Amino acid sequence: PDSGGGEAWPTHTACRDGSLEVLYQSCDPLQDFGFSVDQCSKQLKSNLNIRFGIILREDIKELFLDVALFTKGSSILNYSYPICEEDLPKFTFCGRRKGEQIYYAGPINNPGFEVPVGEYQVLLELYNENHSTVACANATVICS
Amino acid sequence: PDSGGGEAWPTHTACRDGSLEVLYQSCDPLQDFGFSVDQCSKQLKSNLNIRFGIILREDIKELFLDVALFTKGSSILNYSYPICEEDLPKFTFCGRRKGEQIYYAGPINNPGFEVPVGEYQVLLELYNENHSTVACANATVICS
Amino acid sequence: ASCRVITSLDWMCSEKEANKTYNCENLDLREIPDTLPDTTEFLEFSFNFLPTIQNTTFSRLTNLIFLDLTRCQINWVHEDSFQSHPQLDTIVLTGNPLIFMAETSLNGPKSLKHLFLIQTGISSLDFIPTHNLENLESLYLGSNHISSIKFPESFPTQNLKVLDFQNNAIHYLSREDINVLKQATNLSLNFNGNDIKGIEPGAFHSKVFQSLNFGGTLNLSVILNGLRNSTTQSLWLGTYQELDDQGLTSAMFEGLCEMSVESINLQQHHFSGLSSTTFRCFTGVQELDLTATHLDRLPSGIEGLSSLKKLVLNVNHFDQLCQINAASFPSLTDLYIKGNVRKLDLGAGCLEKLENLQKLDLSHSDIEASDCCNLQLKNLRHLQYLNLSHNEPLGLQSQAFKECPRLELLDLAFTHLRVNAPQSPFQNLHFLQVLNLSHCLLDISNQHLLAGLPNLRHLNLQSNSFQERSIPETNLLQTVGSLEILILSSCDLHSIDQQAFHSLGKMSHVDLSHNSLPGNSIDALSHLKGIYLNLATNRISVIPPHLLPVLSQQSIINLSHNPLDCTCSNIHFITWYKENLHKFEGSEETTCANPPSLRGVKLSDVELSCGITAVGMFFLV
Amino acid sequence: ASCRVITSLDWMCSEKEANKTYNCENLDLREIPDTLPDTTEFLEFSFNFLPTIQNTTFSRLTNLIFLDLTRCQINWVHEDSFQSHPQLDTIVLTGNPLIFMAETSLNGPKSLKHLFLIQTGISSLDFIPTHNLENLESLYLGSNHISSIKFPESFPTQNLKVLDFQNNAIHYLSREDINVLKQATNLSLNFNGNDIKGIEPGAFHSKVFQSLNFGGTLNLSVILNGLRNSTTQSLWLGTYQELDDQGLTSAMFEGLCEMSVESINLQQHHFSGLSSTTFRCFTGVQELDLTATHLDRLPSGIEGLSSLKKLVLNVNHFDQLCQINAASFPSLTDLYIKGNVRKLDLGAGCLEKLENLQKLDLSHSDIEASDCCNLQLKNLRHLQYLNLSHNEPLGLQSQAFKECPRLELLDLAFTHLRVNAPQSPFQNLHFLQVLNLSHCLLDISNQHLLAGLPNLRHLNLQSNSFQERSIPETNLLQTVGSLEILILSSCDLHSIDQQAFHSLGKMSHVDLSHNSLPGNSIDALSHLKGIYLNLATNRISVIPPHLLPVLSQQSIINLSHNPLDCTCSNIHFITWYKENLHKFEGSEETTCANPPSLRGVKLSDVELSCGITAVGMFFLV
Ligand SMILES: [Cu+2]
Repeated sequence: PDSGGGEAWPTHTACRDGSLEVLYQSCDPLQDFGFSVDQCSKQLKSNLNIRFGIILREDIKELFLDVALFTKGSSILNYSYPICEEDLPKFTFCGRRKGEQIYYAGPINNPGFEVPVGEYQVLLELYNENHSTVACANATVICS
Repeated sequence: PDSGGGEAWPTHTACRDGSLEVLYQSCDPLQDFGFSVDQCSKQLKSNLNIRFGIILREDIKELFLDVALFTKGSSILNYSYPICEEDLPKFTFCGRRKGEQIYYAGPINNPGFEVPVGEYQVLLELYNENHSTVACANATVICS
Repeated sequence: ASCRVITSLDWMCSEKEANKTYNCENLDLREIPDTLPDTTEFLEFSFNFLPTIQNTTFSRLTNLIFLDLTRCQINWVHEDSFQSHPQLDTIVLTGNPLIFMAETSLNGPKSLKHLFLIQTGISSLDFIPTHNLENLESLYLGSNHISSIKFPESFPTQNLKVLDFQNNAIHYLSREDINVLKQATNLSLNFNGNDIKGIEPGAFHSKVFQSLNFGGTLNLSVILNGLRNSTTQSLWLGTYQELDDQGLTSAMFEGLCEMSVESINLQQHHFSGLSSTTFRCFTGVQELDLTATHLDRLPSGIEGLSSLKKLVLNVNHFDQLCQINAASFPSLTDLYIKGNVRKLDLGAGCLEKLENLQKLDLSHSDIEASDCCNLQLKNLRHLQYLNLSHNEPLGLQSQAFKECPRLELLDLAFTHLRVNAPQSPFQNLHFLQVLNLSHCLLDISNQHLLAGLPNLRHLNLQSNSFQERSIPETNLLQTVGSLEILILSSCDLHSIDQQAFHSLGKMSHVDLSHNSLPGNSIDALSHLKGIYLNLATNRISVIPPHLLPVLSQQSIINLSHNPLDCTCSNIHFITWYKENLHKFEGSEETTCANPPSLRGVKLSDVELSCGITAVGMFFLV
Repeated sequence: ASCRVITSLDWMCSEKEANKTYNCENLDLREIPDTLPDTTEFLEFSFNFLPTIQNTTFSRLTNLIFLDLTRCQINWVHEDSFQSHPQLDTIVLTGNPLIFMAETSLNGPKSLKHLFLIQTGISSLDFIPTHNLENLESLYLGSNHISSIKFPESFPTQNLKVLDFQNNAIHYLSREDINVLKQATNLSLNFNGNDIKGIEPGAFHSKVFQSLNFGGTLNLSVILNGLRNSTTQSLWLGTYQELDDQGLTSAMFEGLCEMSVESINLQQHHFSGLSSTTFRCFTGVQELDLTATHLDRLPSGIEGLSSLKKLVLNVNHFDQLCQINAASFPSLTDLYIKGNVRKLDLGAGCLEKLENLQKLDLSHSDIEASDCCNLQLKNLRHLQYLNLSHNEPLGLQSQAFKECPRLELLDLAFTHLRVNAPQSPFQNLHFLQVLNLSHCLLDISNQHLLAGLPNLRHLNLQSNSFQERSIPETNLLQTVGSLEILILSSCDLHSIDQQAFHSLGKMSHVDLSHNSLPGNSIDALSHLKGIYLNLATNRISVIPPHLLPVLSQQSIINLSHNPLDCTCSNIHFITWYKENLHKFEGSEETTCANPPSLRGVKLSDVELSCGITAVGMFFLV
């Protein structure tokens, strides 16, 4: 899709291992993005490293992540995390401008936890201070 | 012209001053290039600074410049100058590869000379060790 | 073969202000659409396709002031591209893979002020044509390949105010580099994300700046030694989560002893061996930001901070407020301890030495207290601003803020409050103007809750619930006749007594949105005039004709997302609405719910024709 | 709206080798054309448009070995893009604005060897997916934004031979950075154009390399100190014209004393205070390149170069050959003084201490001498290669090269020669195999010119002219019966005596192009067999039938650009030509000049029909 024709973006693999598989698809009509996680296991390690590449369609002086976790259509968890704030730009990419291409490779400071067996849907949204979408993804987590 | 449609490239101004004006037009069917000279006067200074921007369509392990100077259709001067040679890569851009965009801003180590009044046509060709064209320009020098 | 698309098919630029401001982003346009008026002044044209910019590209739009060409795949900006744009003030070229800009490519504008060349592949400053930049005030060059900030001699720097080099490859600053900027006064210079490894001694000697940003530099001693004998209003030296951090030592700050700096930010660094002498060279500093510097205490008897005015200690690891050893900065007026990572115990009198404190932010810090807040806030006689929002439950004493008699703003949002005494915990805050009690789970039925607040202007009670889902005639608002702004959104209200607001005569802004109020609740506002009234998302279906005058006398009204009735039983209101459209906010979402045939139709588009007996109805879109 | 062009209209890929090698450059293609065979192995697909690469993009071409996708505007390389390409060996992605490469994007090839990621916007090495790179031998990362060469732990470096980081933003090399590469043996590491400002002490300790390139670094002491205790075959430390150069001092080379280096290049630097101790630390060096280092002399008694084998002094400013003080490098076997900027006076016996000299290049150095060359080349008993081409006029004595009895190659091209004696100046060069006398303006009529050259195999006489524009029966070639290759192009020849080459029985390559020879000149070659014969650009119109056997017995013939006659008078030749097309080179340019109706038609396309009386002729294209 060149600029939001009807076509959907391809489904990507964020990581795949023996027990865990994470797939995602961009739900931003304007663009796809790239994402991967350095390891994938039921016993999710803390401080994972990720790779993330995208074109910014908005300034990100402030940037927030909303995560909504579902299983079989019912919501389990909603979570909002500030990534860049005016008084605490956590990462080097905070403050980049609309039109810039950014690539982040590094730790995300997550806590470690065990993923219970099951299939989950995750809706991820990155948006800025004006609530404009920076990225949007439908992810599927399959843990066996 | 996206890839050599019939259209010609626009005519550009390399420099323009009281007494001297240099115009050029790319004669490479595949692409235009950007060029300017920091000053323009009848009494041409030595060691001019130029700016030059282009996409390389060929590797330039070796790079040569051919200059042919005409006035009223008759040839006055032909001149060939090695810019990059295997055993003497003069500039930092020597050795760049096909597909790279290069931008050079700096001195060209020319001798100073006086440009006699008149209108001149100059054919410039940059080519590599295989005689593949890297850039080609028809220039007009008007000295009043 | 080139690829042309007939643009008129694609064109859907949106108008922001008629004849002036247009947004054509993301439309895959290959030229300026004919439908754009000649008079356009502000044009957002990002994410289209314009490989070559030349003098014909925008020639029709001679009034352009602001032009955003972000990521239009521009390779070339040819001669005189803006020759017919004398008013042009801002050009944004961010994200374009520029190959060449002609010497005269920026000629034309009389006073070009702002130029954005972020991520355009620039490797040296002489890429930027120097003609016609005499009036340039800001130059954004972030995310390029620039390794030297040496401007060409011909570059006019005298009016520069903002010079942004963030995220380039600048590793060394020479004396000559900085000297070129000496004509610029009040310059803000941004080297964030460059990891500068060397500064020539004396490079910044007697230079004055508005702000300097060296964020993300790994070795701060290089910076602070390099800045000796310079002056700057603000100095940003923070780092970032994903970078390795060496740890700040006292020695690194040596250079500061010979600098004049008003405000310093060290966010996200670690301190190695923080001691009472670490800040020895900070004597002139007025503001210090230590956000997220992994502190669990500040040593006692710190030298160098005795004249500090503002201290930011957000997102640190204190257990107890006394661990900041407040006595080291007795001149403090502003203290921020927001988002403390551990549960923060307020202790007793930990801030009592801060006699001049005016602003205190303790929000989001997991604070819990059963008997608040006089012991905790002891001696803060000059405190004007107190933020305790987003904490754990607090029990408030009567006159809980007696120690802070000059409070003007008190924010308790999202902190669950228990009021331990029958009297008002806010009693006698004579200067209090703003009180935020949203999401406090308060017992609103206590009529004395707000007693003794003679100057309260702004009261936020969002998401507190009233007994019986109603505001009775006698209620806690009667004591605050000075109120101008009242927020009662999401309070689960089903009704309001007609007399509920009778003592509130000064109101200018009433927010009753997100409740379940019916149309006749409007009656409670009949004594008010010229207010902003938000009734969005309620249960209003019919507004009886006798209440129309109440609405008529207000200035702006929001009725969006109500289940409005579009039958003849509501004809008076609908007719009046359409005559008074200018009064309404959110009219796009002000739609019919009934009859089913009109569900979702904008009220402004409904055409009713009602006789004494309803004879029919229809609508026009 | 996306923009699609039907590619079949555009498609004009050119075939280089049937079913195997195709070039589809610059065609604005948006996919692999259907016309490309499934068996394609080498595909040049540069300068097209493929924003997204995914597993379907190339899936049909399962035999791919080499894939060049330079500047195809690729943003994405998705999962498993090359899964059906087990043979793929080389992927070129130069000049694509990559946003992301999926973790498995390079999976598929069994042994991916060469990966080009030049100018793809990469800012850190973890952009490159590490899967399936176990066999990677070369990784080209030039012109990116890389500031640290730290590879991710999972990156397989063991087979790397070439790691090219030129023109990035690398300013510091840490011990850890270099350690990651310790598995790679024989590595060539290129940091050209990075201006490295620091190397952690010990970073290169006991590391071994094939070559190291730090070209364009301003401060060489940083490099040479950083390289202590390392070993490298070649070390390239040159600089470039447009860079400011600090000037090399003896102190800068300290680090070399503790390194093992075979070959060093310092091109285009300046020396500050060049003295006899400057090269003190060069004792182990075998090859030293000082091209264009602005030298006008080398000090006498230089220490450290006594075992130097090869010295390059091209493009310097010597006035006189003795100024190089050759005695300092007595072991020299190769000496290059090419393109000297000033007029170089050869002096007398300046090189007499170089007893082992085998190769001497003095070309393009404005050398002039009236009485050459025994005094000048005194004592060069082992010289095998001598290049004096492109100089000013030389007067040659008889036995002019007696001092160099072992010469095997003598190049005098473009140097005007005056032969002062009646005897041959080349007399008694028993080992001479190659003699280049092109453009020498020689007096070719001297029959003894080439006497005493029993082993001459290759003689180039291009652009010398013969008296009366003809090679007579008795001529200078009679004394060189050992000749195998003879170049007589552009000698303005109008005829050749039938017996002119009779003493040349060993010839395998005769170039007579660019003369004015008629068809019957071929007679002079009747005693030769199986040769390569170039007769391009002569005046051959008709080849008489009795000479066809002479052509028949040769292996390759070039008759292009001759004014060939395509009337019935030449029918025998034309018929024979078409039967023997495989023998001919340049058949595209082998065309008719006559009759006018056939001018420019390829000879191979002509169809003649001639009776005893010509009845007509026609051709088919
Ligand atoms: Cu020189």
